[in-house]
Amino acid sequence: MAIKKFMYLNRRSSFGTVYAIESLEVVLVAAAFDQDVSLAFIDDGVYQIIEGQNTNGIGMKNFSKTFHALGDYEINKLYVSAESLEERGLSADDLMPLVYEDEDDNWVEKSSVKVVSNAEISKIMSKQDVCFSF
Amino acid sequence: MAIKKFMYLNRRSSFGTVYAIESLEVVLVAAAFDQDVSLAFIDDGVYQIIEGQNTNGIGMKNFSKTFHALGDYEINKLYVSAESLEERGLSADDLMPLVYEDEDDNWVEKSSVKVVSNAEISKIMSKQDVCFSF
Amino acid sequence: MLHTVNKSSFERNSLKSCINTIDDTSVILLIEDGVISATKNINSSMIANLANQGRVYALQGDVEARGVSSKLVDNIKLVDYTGFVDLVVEHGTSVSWV
Amino acid sequence: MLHTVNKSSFERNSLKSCINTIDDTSVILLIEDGVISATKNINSSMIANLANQGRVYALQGDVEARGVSSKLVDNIKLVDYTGFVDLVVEHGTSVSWV
Amino acid sequence: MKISIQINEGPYQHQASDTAYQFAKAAIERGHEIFRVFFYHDGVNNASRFTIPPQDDRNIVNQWAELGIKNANGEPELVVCVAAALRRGILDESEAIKNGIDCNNIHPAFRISGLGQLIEAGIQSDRLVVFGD
Amino acid sequence: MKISIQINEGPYQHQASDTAYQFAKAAIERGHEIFRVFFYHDGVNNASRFTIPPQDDRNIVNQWAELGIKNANGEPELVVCVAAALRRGILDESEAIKNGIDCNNIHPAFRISGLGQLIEAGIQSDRLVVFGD
Repeated sequence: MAIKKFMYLNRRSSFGTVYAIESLEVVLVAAAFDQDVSLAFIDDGVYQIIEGQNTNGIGMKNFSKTFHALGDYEINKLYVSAESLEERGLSADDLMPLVYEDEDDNWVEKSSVKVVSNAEISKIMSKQDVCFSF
Repeated sequence: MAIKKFMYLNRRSSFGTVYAIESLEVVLVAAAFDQDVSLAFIDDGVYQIIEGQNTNGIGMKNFSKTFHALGDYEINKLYVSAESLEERGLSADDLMPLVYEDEDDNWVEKSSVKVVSNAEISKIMSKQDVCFSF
Repeated sequence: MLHTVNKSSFERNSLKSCINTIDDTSVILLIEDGVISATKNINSSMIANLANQGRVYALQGDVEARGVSSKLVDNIKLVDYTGFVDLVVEHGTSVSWV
Repeated sequence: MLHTVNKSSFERNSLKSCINTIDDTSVILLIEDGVISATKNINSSMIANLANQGRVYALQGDVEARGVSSKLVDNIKLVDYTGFVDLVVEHGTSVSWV
Repeated sequence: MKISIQINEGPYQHQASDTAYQFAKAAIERGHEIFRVFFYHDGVNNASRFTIPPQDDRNIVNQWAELGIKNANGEPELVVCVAAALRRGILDESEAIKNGIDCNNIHPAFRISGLGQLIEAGIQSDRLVVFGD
Repeated sequence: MKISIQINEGPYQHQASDTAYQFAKAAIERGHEIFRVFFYHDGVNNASRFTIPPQDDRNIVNQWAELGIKNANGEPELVVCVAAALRRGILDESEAIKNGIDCNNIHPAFRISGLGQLIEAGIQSDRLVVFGD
């Protein structure tokens, strides 16, 4: 079966709505299907992977740690909008250090997070076969 | 029982979500309770009472006519944000001619719709006992 | 690509984000409350240029439901649900800016 | 009055509408995704002045959940759910900008 | 003080019900009375006894039920709007029978009633707070 | 063409399910195949056989059912995500029994399955269109 390119478009933060966690659940299932998977974080979606989330005060599950598992499933293309970060007073340093081990490069640990311009996200999006939005 | 002042705050248009129709259902029920009722239409809520809605193409119920019934229930304070209309390229002429018969003035037919500034809505809001948002 | 936007540009940022991200060959279809963005209003400049290029569609049933048929920005193309299907077929991958 | 806003100023227009409409004695409580508007960002000027007047509160649990505790606009007052209840009791009629 | 609550969204999809629950719990602990919680729009879905969340997640329906919000007659004051409930498939025994459905799905800590209960909550309470999308 | 649809919102609260239904109907009339409709998030609530809308309103659940979207084996291709469904109280007979609940509420034109069905729809279809809030 031909490999298709799947993009997951994340535009909302994590706890105000269920979309973020249920999107992540799809991504984890998608890993089993050996397709080409990219995640895009734009708008308030960038808050999904901000470092230091703590849900003790709201009685909800803190699933942010699950993003660390993506690298083990070879999901390592997480594109974050530079403009979205900047508008929100955030920088790449505010994001969780999500990594993967590159099997083509002696299992060197590399960052899965790529901060890119909206123009670059546009180019990446143009190459997708399927775009899931939540 | 003391009469309370109830405001219904309508900020969304009619068919994209259920809030508008289910808000109107509350208002009609409220009429039976002899309280002081005001409706505020701001933001996209102004589209709820725009003239000429036609839902034939989307398979949903056109409940806009129900607004005409409000006058019969002595619900005749419909405040519409002038700023919200203007931003949307709309004027008072685009709204449905919603009227009531004034029992204190020889049953003269008067308009229920008052286009007012946000500052005036603010003053009216400040006097409310209860504000329902949908 | 086909990009659908289903919310008003007054209520949400989805149209703005869509426009910031699409490439030069993409088209936009405004549906549901998204058709409010097809009307002449203070946000119209967001789509006027794309509309002039013939790249903005709006779902006719939603336009009529909201009573704004006579208030549209120039060169918006109206489609029915069959036209929506045809756009999906013609333009490859669909992206929903929900 | 107490005005609650539960959405980010980036995603929706509810904070803007709230600020356009409230009177001089009202206070604002940011909850849920509304706390994103309590952070230093390009929209901060919307609330900076009200915050300096001591009229902007944010729900601490929501701030911590979103990892933005260290990024707040000056003079935002943090409250827990008990503080939320106290604000409702003290400030009379509540308006939710949902 | 007497406080009532209106909830416009269902469980899990939006934080509204979670926030309202934390608010109600804090109000009770603070010595206030929750006169009524009125579930409207998709809020009616908070009353389904069929919900089975993952084991490591909160059970929103049970959380509400455990608050035990009742009136002096012992009737639940977690009130679900009947019209909104029927539209969305939340039924008590009487509505199920009336509509020829073999089963109900309302949690016994909730009761179905009319929109008048929301207006009444506004009249009877010192405060009414709305939680929505 | 093979087209699949993902629906993220429940009936009535948002227009998403209405629009998706009109789209699916038009696609079928146009000679395309709806490979699968996947109901996710609150979208699972579209599958409740308990919904009773007012008589003058559309019945969204029945509209979907009447489209009769099935695969070559005659199984429904209106597929409801199991995890999202359990969280929100949409149960088929097997899930009801497994969780000790006396009754199910899924409409027989729908079936419950895993998230893999959504990925598979993306792989097998020429197009996938998402409808949400």
